[in-house]
Amino acid sequence: MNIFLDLLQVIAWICIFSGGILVIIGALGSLRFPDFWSRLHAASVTDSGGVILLLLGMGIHSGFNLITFKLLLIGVFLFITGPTSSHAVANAAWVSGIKPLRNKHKKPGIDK
Amino acid sequence: MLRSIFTAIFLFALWYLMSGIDKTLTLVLGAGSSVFAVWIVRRMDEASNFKCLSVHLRPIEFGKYIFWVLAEIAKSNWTVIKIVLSPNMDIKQKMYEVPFTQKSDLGQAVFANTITLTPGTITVEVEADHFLVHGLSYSFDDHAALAEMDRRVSKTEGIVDL
Amino acid sequence: MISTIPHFVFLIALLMLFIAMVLVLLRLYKGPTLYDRVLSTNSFGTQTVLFIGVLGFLCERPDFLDIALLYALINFVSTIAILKFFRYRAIGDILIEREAKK
Amino acid sequence: MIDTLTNTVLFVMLVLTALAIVRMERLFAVVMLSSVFSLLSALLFVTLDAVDVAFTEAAVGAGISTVLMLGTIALTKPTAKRSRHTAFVPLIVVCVTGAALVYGTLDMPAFGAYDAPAQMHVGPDYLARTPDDIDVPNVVTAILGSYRGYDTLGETAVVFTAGIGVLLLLSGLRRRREDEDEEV
Repeated sequence: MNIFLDLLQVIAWICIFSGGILVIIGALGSLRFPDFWSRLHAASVTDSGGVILLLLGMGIHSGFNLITFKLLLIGVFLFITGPTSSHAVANAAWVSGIKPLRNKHKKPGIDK
Repeated sequence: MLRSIFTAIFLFALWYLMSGIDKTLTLVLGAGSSVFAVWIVRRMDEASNFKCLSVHLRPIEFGKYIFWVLAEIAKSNWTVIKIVLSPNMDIKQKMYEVPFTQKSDLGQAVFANTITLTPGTITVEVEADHFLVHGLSYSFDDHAALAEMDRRVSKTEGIVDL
Repeated sequence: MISTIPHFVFLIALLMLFIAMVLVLLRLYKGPTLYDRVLSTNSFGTQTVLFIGVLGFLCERPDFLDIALLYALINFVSTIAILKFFRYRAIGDILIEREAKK
Repeated sequence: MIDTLTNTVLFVMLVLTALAIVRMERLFAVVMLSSVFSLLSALLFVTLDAVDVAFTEAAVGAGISTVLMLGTIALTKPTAKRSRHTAFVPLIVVCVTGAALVYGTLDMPAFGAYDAPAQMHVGPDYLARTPDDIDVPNVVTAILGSYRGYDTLGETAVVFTAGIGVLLLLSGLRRRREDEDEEV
Protein backbone atom coordinates (compact mmCIF):
# COMPACT_ATOMS: atom_id res chain seq x y z
CA MET A 1 0.00 0.00 0.00
CA ASN A 2 2.77 2.35 0.98
CA ILE A 3 4.71 1.64 -2.18
CA PHE A 4 1.56 2.27 -4.18
CA LEU A 5 1.13 5.70 -2.56
CA ASP A 6 4.79 6.52 -3.20
CA LEU A 7 4.40 5.52 -6.82
CA LEU A 8 1.36 7.79 -7.08
CA GLN A 9 3.42 10.66 -5.70
CA VAL A 10 6.15 10.02 -8.25
CA ILE A 11 3.55 10.04 -11.02
CA ALA A 12 2.26 13.36 -9.66
CA TRP A 13 5.77 14.84 -9.77
CA ILE A 14 6.30 13.63 -13.30
CA CYS A 15 2.97 15.15 -14.35
CA ILE A 16 3.78 18.51 -12.78
CA PHE A 17 7.25 18.54 -14.25
CA SER A 18 6.14 17.68 -17.77
CA GLY A 19 3.24 20.09 -17.48
CA GLY A 20 5.70 22.86 -16.69
CA ILE A 21 7.78 21.87 -19.69
CA LEU A 22 4.69 21.96 -21.92
CA VAL A 23 3.83 25.43 -20.68
CA ILE A 24 7.36 26.60 -21.50
CA ILE A 25 7.14 24.98 -24.95
CA GLY A 26 3.86 26.72 -25.60
CA ALA A 27 5.33 30.08 -24.64
CA LEU A 28 8.47 29.37 -26.68
CA GLY A 29 6.34 28.47 -29.67
CA SER A 30 4.36 31.66 -29.41
CA LEU A 31 7.67 33.51 -29.41
CA ARG A 32 9.33 31.58 -32.25
CA PHE A 33 6.54 31.06 -34.76
CA PRO A 34 6.55 33.40 -37.73
CA ASP A 35 2.98 34.69 -37.90
CA PHE A 36 -0.20 35.11 -35.93
CA TRP A 37 -1.96 31.98 -37.14
CA SER A 38 0.83 29.64 -36.15
CA ARG A 39 1.16 31.37 -32.78
CA LEU A 40 -2.46 30.50 -32.06
CA HIS A 41 -1.53 26.83 -32.19
CA ALA A 42 1.42 27.28 -29.88
CA ALA A 43 -0.83 28.93 -27.32
CA SER A 44 -3.20 25.98 -27.46
CA VAL A 45 -0.38 23.67 -26.32
CA THR A 46 -0.37 25.59 -23.03
CA ASP A 47 -4.15 25.61 -22.93
CA SER A 48 -4.59 21.88 -23.36
CA GLY A 49 -1.49 19.87 -22.48
CA GLY A 50 0.03 22.16 -19.89
CA VAL A 51 -3.22 22.72 -18.03
CA ILE A 52 -4.15 19.02 -18.03
CA LEU A 53 -0.80 17.79 -16.81
CA LEU A 54 -0.27 20.46 -14.14
CA LEU A 55 -3.79 20.13 -12.72
CA LEU A 56 -3.62 16.32 -12.89
CA GLY A 57 -0.30 16.35 -11.06
CA MET A 58 -1.60 18.67 -8.36
CA GLY A 59 -4.77 16.58 -8.03
CA ILE A 60 -2.84 13.34 -7.56
CA HIS A 61 -0.51 15.06 -5.12
CA SER A 62 -3.32 16.32 -2.90
CA GLY A 63 -5.13 12.99 -2.70
CA PHE A 64 -8.89 12.85 -3.07
CA ASN A 65 -10.69 15.66 -1.25
CA LEU A 66 -12.28 19.04 -1.81
CA ILE A 67 -9.04 20.37 -3.28
CA THR A 68 -9.16 17.79 -6.04
CA PHE A 69 -12.70 18.85 -6.79
CA LYS A 70 -11.66 22.49 -7.08
CA LEU A 71 -8.80 21.51 -9.38
CA LEU A 72 -11.25 19.53 -11.49
CA LEU A 73 -13.54 22.55 -11.63
CA ILE A 74 -10.68 24.81 -12.73
CA GLY A 75 -9.75 22.22 -15.34
CA VAL A 76 -13.30 21.97 -16.70
CA PHE A 77 -13.58 25.71 -16.77
CA LEU A 78 -10.28 26.25 -18.57
CA PHE A 79 -11.29 23.48 -20.97
CA ILE A 80 -14.46 25.31 -21.91
CA THR A 81 -13.13 28.86 -21.90
CA GLY A 82 -9.65 28.30 -23.35
CA PRO A 83 -10.81 27.08 -26.77
CA THR A 84 -13.64 29.60 -26.78
CA SER A 85 -11.31 32.53 -26.34
CA SER A 86 -8.80 31.08 -28.85
CA HIS A 87 -11.66 30.77 -31.32
CA ALA A 88 -12.77 34.31 -30.55
CA VAL A 89 -9.27 35.67 -31.22
CA ALA A 90 -8.97 33.64 -34.44
CA ASN A 91 -12.42 34.67 -35.60
CA ALA A 92 -11.84 38.36 -34.91
CA ALA A 93 -8.51 38.20 -36.76
CA TRP A 94 -10.13 36.38 -39.69
CA VAL A 95 -12.95 38.92 -39.91
CA SER A 96 -10.51 41.80 -39.80
CA GLY A 97 -8.61 40.21 -42.69
CA ILE A 98 -5.32 38.94 -41.30
CA LYS A 99 -4.36 36.11 -43.64
CA PRO A 100 -1.92 33.28 -42.94
CA LEU A 101 1.66 33.77 -44.06
CA ARG A 102 2.46 32.42 -47.50
CA ASN A 103 4.26 29.11 -47.51
CA LYS A 104 6.90 27.94 -49.91
CA HIS A 105 4.85 25.03 -51.16
CA LYS A 106 1.23 25.99 -50.96
CA LYS A 107 -0.69 29.15 -51.38
CA PRO A 108 -2.93 30.07 -48.47
CA GLY A 109 -6.63 30.19 -48.99
CA ILE A 110 -9.78 28.21 -48.53
CA ASP A 111 -9.71 24.71 -49.87
CA LYS A 112 -12.64 22.34 -50.27
CA MET B 1 -39.94 20.62 -13.80
CA LEU B 2 -37.81 17.57 -13.06
CA ARG B 3 -34.99 19.15 -14.97
CA SER B 4 -35.23 22.32 -12.86
CA ILE B 5 -35.07 20.31 -9.65
CA PHE B 6 -32.03 18.43 -10.94
CA THR B 7 -30.35 21.70 -11.85
CA ALA B 8 -31.05 23.16 -8.41
CA ILE B 9 -29.64 20.06 -6.71
CA PHE B 10 -26.60 20.16 -8.97
CA LEU B 11 -26.00 23.84 -8.21
CA PHE B 12 -26.36 23.22 -4.51
CA ALA B 13 -23.89 20.32 -4.65
CA LEU B 14 -21.46 22.56 -6.52
CA TRP B 15 -21.92 25.28 -3.92
CA TYR B 16 -21.37 22.88 -1.06
CA LEU B 17 -18.27 21.30 -2.59
CA MET B 18 -16.77 24.73 -3.20
CA SER B 19 -17.37 26.04 0.31
CA GLY B 20 -17.09 22.87 2.39
CA ILE B 21 -18.89 24.50 5.33
CA ASP B 22 -21.70 22.55 6.98
CA LYS B 23 -23.46 24.96 9.30
CA THR B 24 -27.23 25.08 9.13
CA LEU B 25 -27.55 28.76 8.32
CA THR B 26 -24.96 28.68 5.52
CA LEU B 27 -26.46 25.53 4.04
CA VAL B 28 -29.93 27.08 4.01
CA LEU B 29 -28.59 30.23 2.38
CA GLY B 30 -26.80 28.15 -0.25
CA ALA B 31 -29.88 26.09 -1.01
CA GLY B 32 -31.97 29.25 -1.22
CA SER B 33 -29.57 30.91 -3.63
CA SER B 34 -29.42 27.87 -5.93
CA VAL B 35 -33.22 27.66 -6.06
CA PHE B 36 -33.35 31.40 -6.74
CA ALA B 37 -30.84 31.07 -9.61
CA VAL B 38 -32.85 28.25 -11.20
CA TRP B 39 -36.03 30.30 -10.85
CA ILE B 40 -34.42 33.26 -12.64
CA VAL B 41 -33.16 31.05 -15.47
CA ARG B 42 -36.63 29.49 -15.85
CA ARG B 43 -38.15 32.93 -16.15
CA MET B 44 -35.55 33.86 -18.75
CA ASP B 45 -36.32 30.65 -20.65
CA GLU B 46 -39.98 31.59 -20.72
CA ALA B 47 -39.12 35.02 -22.06
CA SER B 48 -36.94 33.71 -24.91
CA ASN B 49 -37.11 30.72 -27.21
CA PHE B 50 -33.69 29.48 -26.23
CA LYS B 51 -33.84 26.80 -23.53
CA CYS B 52 -30.95 27.23 -21.11
CA LEU B 53 -31.89 24.45 -18.72
CA SER B 54 -31.92 21.63 -21.27
CA VAL B 55 -28.68 19.85 -22.06
CA HIS B 56 -28.96 17.16 -24.71
CA LEU B 57 -25.97 14.96 -24.05
CA ARG B 58 -25.72 11.28 -23.23
CA PRO B 59 -23.60 11.12 -20.07
CA ILE B 60 -21.97 7.72 -20.65
CA GLU B 61 -21.19 8.36 -24.31
CA PHE B 62 -19.85 11.77 -23.34
CA GLY B 63 -17.58 10.22 -20.70
CA LYS B 64 -16.15 7.80 -23.28
CA TYR B 65 -15.74 10.69 -25.68
CA ILE B 66 -13.73 12.70 -23.12
CA PHE B 67 -11.22 9.87 -22.74
CA TRP B 68 -10.90 9.56 -26.51
CA VAL B 69 -10.33 13.32 -26.73
CA LEU B 70 -7.61 13.18 -24.08
CA ALA B 71 -5.73 10.62 -26.17
CA GLU B 72 -6.17 12.78 -29.27
CA ILE B 73 -4.88 15.83 -27.37
CA ALA B 74 -1.79 13.89 -26.30
CA LYS B 75 -1.07 12.87 -29.90
CA SER B 76 -1.56 16.28 -31.43
CA ASN B 77 0.37 17.96 -28.62
CA TRP B 78 3.31 15.78 -29.55
CA THR B 79 3.04 16.89 -33.19
CA VAL B 80 3.01 20.57 -32.29
CA ILE B 81 5.83 20.19 -29.77
CA LYS B 82 8.01 18.58 -32.44
CA ILE B 83 7.34 21.52 -34.73
CA VAL B 84 8.11 24.08 -32.02
CA LEU B 85 11.36 22.42 -31.07
CA SER B 86 12.61 21.58 -34.56
CA PRO B 87 15.13 24.16 -35.76
CA ASN B 88 13.52 25.00 -39.11
CA MET B 89 9.86 24.76 -37.94
CA ASP B 90 8.17 22.77 -40.67
CA ILE B 91 4.86 24.62 -40.85
CA LYS B 92 2.31 23.84 -43.55
CA GLN B 93 -0.55 26.17 -42.82
CA LYS B 94 -3.86 25.73 -44.50
CA MET B 95 -7.48 26.81 -44.18
CA TYR B 96 -9.95 24.08 -44.98
CA GLU B 97 -13.60 23.33 -44.52
CA VAL B 98 -14.83 20.63 -42.17
CA PRO B 99 -18.47 19.53 -42.49
CA PHE B 100 -20.38 18.73 -39.30
CA THR B 101 -23.38 16.49 -38.73
CA GLN B 102 -24.52 17.60 -35.26
CA LYS B 103 -28.06 18.85 -35.00
CA SER B 104 -28.07 20.82 -31.76
CA ASP B 105 -26.13 23.98 -31.04
CA LEU B 106 -24.52 22.29 -28.08
CA GLY B 107 -23.22 19.41 -30.20
CA GLN B 108 -21.76 21.83 -32.70
CA ALA B 109 -20.17 23.82 -29.90
CA VAL B 110 -18.63 20.66 -28.46
CA PHE B 111 -17.23 19.69 -31.86
CA ALA B 112 -15.85 23.16 -32.57
CA ASN B 113 -14.33 23.43 -29.10
CA THR B 114 -12.71 20.02 -29.44
CA ILE B 115 -11.18 21.01 -32.75
CA THR B 116 -9.75 24.11 -31.13
CA LEU B 117 -8.63 22.28 -28.02
CA THR B 118 -6.50 19.79 -29.92
CA PRO B 119 -3.31 21.65 -30.79
CA GLY B 120 -2.69 22.04 -34.48
CA THR B 121 -6.26 22.82 -35.51
CA ILE B 122 -8.41 25.85 -34.71
CA THR B 123 -12.00 26.57 -35.65
CA VAL B 124 -12.00 30.00 -37.23
CA GLU B 125 -15.53 30.48 -38.50
CA VAL B 126 -18.86 28.69 -38.16
CA GLU B 127 -20.91 28.56 -41.35
CA ALA B 128 -24.30 26.95 -42.03
CA ASP B 129 -23.09 23.38 -42.55
CA HIS B 130 -19.33 23.44 -42.07
CA PHE B 131 -16.57 24.92 -39.96
CA LEU B 132 -13.63 26.82 -41.35
CA VAL B 133 -10.59 25.23 -39.72
CA HIS B 134 -7.01 26.44 -39.72
CA GLY B 135 -4.41 23.70 -39.55
CA LEU B 136 -0.79 24.16 -38.53
CA SER B 137 0.77 21.12 -40.19
CA TYR B 138 -1.76 20.18 -42.82
CA SER B 139 -1.80 16.73 -44.31
CA PHE B 140 -4.51 14.93 -46.21
CA ASP B 141 -5.17 12.60 -43.25
CA ASP B 142 -6.54 15.51 -41.24
CA HIS B 143 -9.88 15.30 -43.07
CA ALA B 144 -10.35 11.66 -42.04
CA ALA B 145 -9.32 12.38 -38.45
CA LEU B 146 -11.75 15.28 -38.15
CA ALA B 147 -14.54 13.20 -39.73
CA GLU B 148 -13.90 10.55 -37.08
CA MET B 149 -14.13 13.21 -34.38
CA ASP B 150 -17.36 14.49 -35.94
CA ARG B 151 -18.86 10.99 -35.87
CA ARG B 152 -17.95 10.55 -32.21
CA VAL B 153 -19.42 13.92 -31.20
CA SER B 154 -22.65 13.08 -33.02
CA LYS B 155 -22.86 9.86 -31.03
CA THR B 156 -22.83 11.78 -27.74
CA GLU B 157 -25.85 13.84 -28.76
CA GLY B 158 -29.13 12.85 -27.18
CA ILE B 159 -32.62 13.30 -28.58
CA VAL B 160 -33.03 16.82 -29.86
CA ASP B 161 -36.48 18.38 -29.64
CA LEU B 162 -36.34 21.54 -31.66
CA MET C 1 12.97 25.81 3.39
CA ILE C 2 13.05 23.21 0.65
CA SER C 3 12.98 20.14 2.80
CA THR C 4 11.06 17.59 0.78
CA ILE C 5 10.87 16.45 -2.79
CA PRO C 6 7.31 17.83 -3.36
CA HIS C 7 8.58 21.27 -2.37
CA PHE C 8 11.37 20.94 -4.87
CA VAL C 9 9.04 19.79 -7.64
CA PHE C 10 6.61 22.65 -7.05
CA LEU C 11 9.47 25.12 -6.93
CA ILE C 12 10.70 23.85 -10.30
CA ALA C 13 7.19 24.16 -11.70
CA LEU C 14 7.02 27.71 -10.35
CA LEU C 15 10.31 28.62 -12.02
CA MET C 16 9.11 27.09 -15.29
CA LEU C 17 5.95 29.15 -15.14
CA PHE C 18 8.08 32.23 -14.52
CA ILE C 19 10.13 31.49 -17.63
CA ALA C 20 6.99 30.94 -19.68
CA MET C 21 5.49 34.17 -18.38
CA VAL C 22 8.60 36.13 -19.39
CA LEU C 23 8.52 34.58 -22.88
CA VAL C 24 4.85 35.49 -23.29
CA LEU C 25 5.58 39.02 -22.05
CA LEU C 26 8.25 39.32 -24.74
CA ARG C 27 5.71 38.35 -27.38
CA LEU C 28 3.26 40.81 -25.88
CA TYR C 29 5.86 43.53 -26.16
CA LYS C 30 6.89 42.66 -29.72
CA GLY C 31 3.61 41.31 -31.10
CA PRO C 32 3.16 43.03 -34.47
CA THR C 33 -0.62 42.79 -34.70
CA LEU C 34 -3.30 43.58 -32.18
CA TYR C 35 -4.43 39.96 -32.09
CA ASP C 36 -0.97 38.73 -31.15
CA ARG C 37 -1.23 40.93 -28.10
CA VAL C 38 -4.71 39.71 -27.19
CA LEU C 39 -3.50 36.14 -27.61
CA SER C 40 -0.50 36.65 -25.36
CA THR C 41 -2.58 38.44 -22.74
CA ASN C 42 -4.88 35.44 -22.77
CA SER C 43 -1.99 32.97 -22.41
CA PHE C 44 -0.61 35.11 -19.62
CA GLY C 45 -3.93 34.83 -17.83
CA THR C 46 -3.92 31.03 -18.14
CA GLN C 47 -0.39 30.95 -16.78
CA THR C 48 -1.46 33.19 -13.91
CA VAL C 49 -4.17 30.70 -12.97
CA LEU C 50 -1.68 27.82 -13.03
CA PHE C 51 0.84 29.93 -11.13
CA ILE C 52 -1.56 30.63 -8.28
CA GLY C 53 -2.41 26.92 -8.08
CA VAL C 54 1.25 25.91 -7.90
CA LEU C 55 2.02 28.68 -5.40
CA GLY C 56 -0.83 27.48 -3.19
CA PHE C 57 0.63 23.98 -3.11
CA LEU C 58 4.14 25.32 -2.57
CA CYS C 59 3.06 27.38 0.45
CA GLU C 60 0.82 24.47 1.52
CA ARG C 61 -2.27 26.65 1.38
CA PRO C 62 -4.46 25.11 -1.30
CA ASP C 63 -7.25 27.60 -0.55
CA PHE C 64 -5.48 29.76 -3.13
CA LEU C 65 -7.35 27.61 -5.64
CA ASP C 66 -10.47 29.72 -5.09
CA ILE C 67 -8.57 32.71 -6.39
CA ALA C 68 -7.29 30.68 -9.32
CA LEU C 69 -10.86 29.77 -10.21
CA LEU C 70 -11.93 33.39 -10.03
CA TYR C 71 -9.03 34.44 -12.23
CA ALA C 72 -9.98 31.88 -14.85
CA LEU C 73 -13.46 33.42 -14.92
CA ILE C 74 -12.26 37.03 -15.08
CA ASN C 75 -9.69 36.24 -17.74
CA PHE C 76 -12.32 34.68 -19.96
CA VAL C 77 -14.74 37.53 -19.47
CA SER C 78 -12.17 40.20 -20.29
CA THR C 79 -10.87 38.40 -23.39
CA ILE C 80 -14.37 37.97 -24.76
CA ALA C 81 -15.18 41.59 -23.91
CA ILE C 82 -12.10 42.87 -25.74
CA LEU C 83 -12.80 40.81 -28.83
CA LYS C 84 -16.49 41.54 -28.92
CA PHE C 85 -15.59 45.17 -28.70
CA PHE C 86 -13.33 44.95 -31.73
CA ARG C 87 -15.60 42.78 -33.73
CA TYR C 88 -18.98 44.43 -33.36
CA ARG C 89 -18.45 48.09 -32.60
CA ALA C 90 -18.48 50.08 -35.81
CA ILE C 91 -15.87 52.36 -34.39
CA GLY C 92 -13.68 49.36 -33.60
CA ASP C 93 -13.35 48.52 -37.30
CA ILE C 94 -11.80 51.89 -37.95
CA LEU C 95 -9.27 51.16 -35.25
CA ILE C 96 -8.46 47.77 -36.75
CA GLU C 97 -7.86 49.34 -40.15
CA ARG C 98 -5.53 51.86 -38.64
CA GLU C 99 -3.64 49.16 -36.77
CA ALA C 100 -3.38 47.00 -39.87
CA LYS C 101 -1.93 49.81 -41.93
CA LYS C 102 1.09 50.11 -39.68
CA MET D 1 13.15 32.03 0.73
CA ILE D 2 10.32 31.10 -1.63
CA ASP D 3 8.48 34.28 -0.72
CA THR D 4 11.57 36.37 -1.43
CA LEU D 5 12.09 34.60 -4.74
CA THR D 6 8.52 35.00 -5.98
CA ASN D 7 8.34 38.58 -4.80
CA THR D 8 11.60 39.47 -6.51
CA VAL D 9 10.71 37.84 -9.81
CA LEU D 10 7.21 39.30 -9.82
CA PHE D 11 8.56 42.77 -9.02
CA VAL D 12 11.14 42.51 -11.81
CA MET D 13 8.40 41.52 -14.25
CA LEU D 14 6.22 44.35 -12.94
CA VAL D 15 8.98 46.92 -13.48
CA LEU D 16 9.72 45.56 -16.96
CA THR D 17 6.03 45.79 -17.86
CA ALA D 18 5.88 49.34 -16.53
CA LEU D 19 8.93 50.32 -18.61
CA ALA D 20 7.34 48.73 -21.66
CA ILE D 21 4.15 50.69 -21.02
CA VAL D 22 6.14 53.93 -20.81
CA ARG D 23 8.03 53.21 -24.01
CA MET D 24 5.07 52.03 -26.12
CA GLU D 25 3.43 54.50 -28.46
CA ARG D 26 0.57 52.34 -29.67
CA LEU D 27 -2.11 52.65 -27.07
CA PHE D 28 -3.73 49.32 -27.74
CA ALA D 29 -0.54 47.56 -26.69
CA VAL D 30 -0.45 49.82 -23.64
CA VAL D 31 -3.92 48.67 -22.64
CA MET D 32 -2.96 45.01 -23.02
CA LEU D 33 0.23 45.58 -21.03
CA SER D 34 -1.62 47.39 -18.28
CA SER D 35 -4.02 44.48 -18.02
CA VAL D 36 -1.01 42.22 -17.58
CA PHE D 37 0.41 44.74 -15.10
CA SER D 38 -2.63 44.46 -12.89
CA LEU D 39 -2.58 40.66 -13.17
CA LEU D 40 1.02 40.76 -11.93
CA SER D 41 0.21 43.10 -9.08
CA ALA D 42 -2.72 40.86 -8.17
CA LEU D 43 -0.26 37.96 -8.01
CA LEU D 44 1.90 40.06 -5.69
CA PHE D 45 -1.11 40.68 -3.45
CA VAL D 46 -1.72 36.94 -3.39
CA THR D 47 1.84 36.27 -2.26
CA LEU D 48 1.42 38.96 0.41
CA ASP D 49 -1.75 37.19 1.67
CA ALA D 50 -4.00 40.11 0.80
CA VAL D 51 -6.47 37.87 -0.95
CA ASP D 52 -9.42 40.26 -0.97
CA VAL D 53 -7.31 43.04 -2.48
CA ALA D 54 -6.10 40.56 -5.09
CA PHE D 55 -9.71 39.74 -5.97
CA THR D 56 -10.51 43.41 -6.43
CA GLU D 57 -7.36 44.11 -8.40
CA ALA D 58 -8.03 41.25 -10.81
CA ALA D 59 -11.69 42.15 -11.28
CA VAL D 60 -11.21 45.89 -11.63
CA GLY D 61 -7.69 46.17 -13.06
CA ALA D 62 -7.61 43.27 -15.48
CA GLY D 63 -11.33 43.11 -16.17
CA ILE D 64 -13.31 46.33 -16.14
CA SER D 65 -10.65 48.97 -16.62
CA THR D 66 -9.26 47.19 -19.71
CA VAL D 67 -12.65 47.37 -21.34
CA LEU D 68 -13.13 50.99 -20.27
CA MET D 69 -9.75 52.01 -21.65
CA LEU D 70 -10.48 50.24 -24.92
CA GLY D 71 -13.70 52.21 -25.11
CA THR D 72 -11.74 55.40 -24.57
CA ILE D 73 -9.28 54.48 -27.32
CA ALA D 74 -12.12 53.81 -29.71
CA LEU D 75 -13.45 57.31 -29.06
CA THR D 76 -10.06 59.02 -29.39
CA LYS D 77 -6.84 58.06 -31.17
CA PRO D 78 -4.94 54.77 -31.04
CA THR D 79 -1.47 56.34 -30.87
CA ALA D 80 0.15 58.43 -28.18
CA LYS D 81 0.82 62.09 -28.79
CA ARG D 82 4.48 62.94 -28.54
CA SER D 83 5.04 65.40 -25.73
CA ARG D 84 6.99 68.56 -26.52
CA HIS D 85 8.02 69.28 -22.97
CA THR D 86 11.18 67.88 -21.50
CA ALA D 87 10.64 65.18 -18.95
CA PHE D 88 13.18 66.65 -16.55
CA VAL D 89 10.95 68.39 -13.98
CA PRO D 90 8.43 65.52 -13.81
CA LEU D 91 11.34 63.11 -13.32
CA ILE D 92 12.58 65.11 -10.32
CA VAL D 93 9.06 65.29 -8.85
CA VAL D 94 8.59 61.54 -9.28
CA CYS D 95 12.00 60.76 -7.79
CA VAL D 96 11.41 63.00 -4.76
CA THR D 97 7.95 61.54 -4.16
CA GLY D 98 9.28 58.02 -4.51
CA ALA D 99 12.13 58.71 -2.11
CA ALA D 100 9.69 60.20 0.38
CA LEU D 101 7.45 57.13 0.13
CA VAL D 102 10.39 54.78 0.59
CA TYR D 103 11.56 56.89 3.56
CA GLY D 104 8.08 56.59 5.00
CA THR D 105 8.16 52.79 4.81
CA LEU D 106 11.40 52.66 6.83
CA ASP D 107 9.53 53.42 10.05
CA MET D 108 6.83 50.87 9.38
CA PRO D 109 6.85 47.57 11.26
CA ALA D 110 8.16 44.54 9.42
CA PHE D 111 5.78 42.49 7.24
CA GLY D 112 3.77 40.22 9.47
CA ALA D 113 5.24 41.56 12.72
CA TYR D 114 3.13 40.59 15.72
CA ASP D 115 3.70 43.90 17.54
CA ALA D 116 2.59 46.08 14.62
CA PRO D 117 0.00 48.72 15.63
CA ALA D 118 -2.57 47.11 13.35
CA GLN D 119 -2.31 43.89 15.36
CA MET D 120 -2.43 45.59 18.77
CA HIS D 121 -5.72 47.48 19.04
CA VAL D 122 -8.91 46.41 17.27
CA GLY D 123 -7.50 43.48 15.30
CA PRO D 124 -7.50 40.91 18.14
CA ASP D 125 -10.93 42.09 19.18
CA TYR D 126 -12.37 41.39 15.73
CA LEU D 127 -10.60 38.05 15.62
CA ALA D 128 -12.00 37.07 18.99
CA ARG D 129 -15.54 38.23 18.38
CA THR D 130 -16.13 37.10 14.78
CA PRO D 131 -16.86 33.41 15.52
CA ASP D 132 -19.53 34.33 18.07
CA ASP D 133 -21.01 37.36 16.34
CA ILE D 134 -21.13 36.41 12.68
CA ASP D 135 -19.82 32.86 12.43
CA VAL D 136 -18.03 32.98 9.08
CA PRO D 137 -14.55 31.51 8.60
CA ASN D 138 -13.10 34.58 6.88
CA VAL D 139 -12.68 37.50 9.26
CA VAL D 140 -12.17 40.01 6.47
CA THR D 141 -15.62 39.12 5.13
CA ALA D 142 -17.08 39.62 8.58
CA ILE D 143 -15.48 43.05 8.93
CA LEU D 144 -16.47 44.25 5.48
CA GLY D 145 -19.93 42.76 5.51
CA SER D 146 -21.03 43.41 9.07
CA TYR D 147 -18.80 45.45 11.36
CA ARG D 148 -18.29 48.03 8.64
CA GLY D 149 -21.45 47.24 6.75
CA TYR D 150 -22.55 50.84 6.26
CA ASP D 151 -19.12 51.73 4.91
CA THR D 152 -19.34 48.93 2.36
CA LEU D 153 -22.88 49.92 1.45
CA GLY D 154 -21.70 53.48 0.81
CA GLU D 155 -18.81 52.26 -1.35
CA THR D 156 -21.11 50.06 -3.37
CA ALA D 157 -23.53 52.93 -3.86
CA VAL D 158 -20.68 55.18 -5.08
CA VAL D 159 -19.41 52.57 -7.54
CA PHE D 160 -22.92 51.84 -8.78
CA THR D 161 -23.63 55.53 -9.33
CA ALA D 162 -20.36 55.94 -11.19
CA GLY D 163 -21.21 52.97 -13.42
CA ILE D 164 -24.67 54.35 -14.20
CA GLY D 165 -23.11 57.73 -14.97
CA VAL D 166 -20.60 56.26 -17.40
CA LEU D 167 -23.34 54.23 -19.11
CA LEU D 168 -25.49 57.35 -19.49
CA LEU D 169 -22.58 59.33 -20.92
CA LEU D 170 -21.70 56.60 -23.41
CA SER D 171 -25.25 56.05 -24.61
CA GLY D 172 -25.75 59.80 -25.03
CA LEU D 173 -22.57 59.96 -27.08
CA ARG D 174 -23.69 57.14 -29.35
CA ARG D 175 -27.02 58.81 -30.00
CA ARG D 176 -25.28 62.06 -30.89
CA ARG D 177 -23.01 60.22 -33.30
CA GLU D 178 -25.94 58.56 -35.01
CA ASP D 179 -27.56 61.95 -35.45
CA GLU D 180 -24.38 63.27 -37.04
CA ASP D 181 -24.29 60.32 -39.42
CA GLU D 182 -27.82 61.00 -40.52
CA GLU D 183 -27.00 64.61 -41.25
CA VAL D 184 -24.05 63.55 -43.40
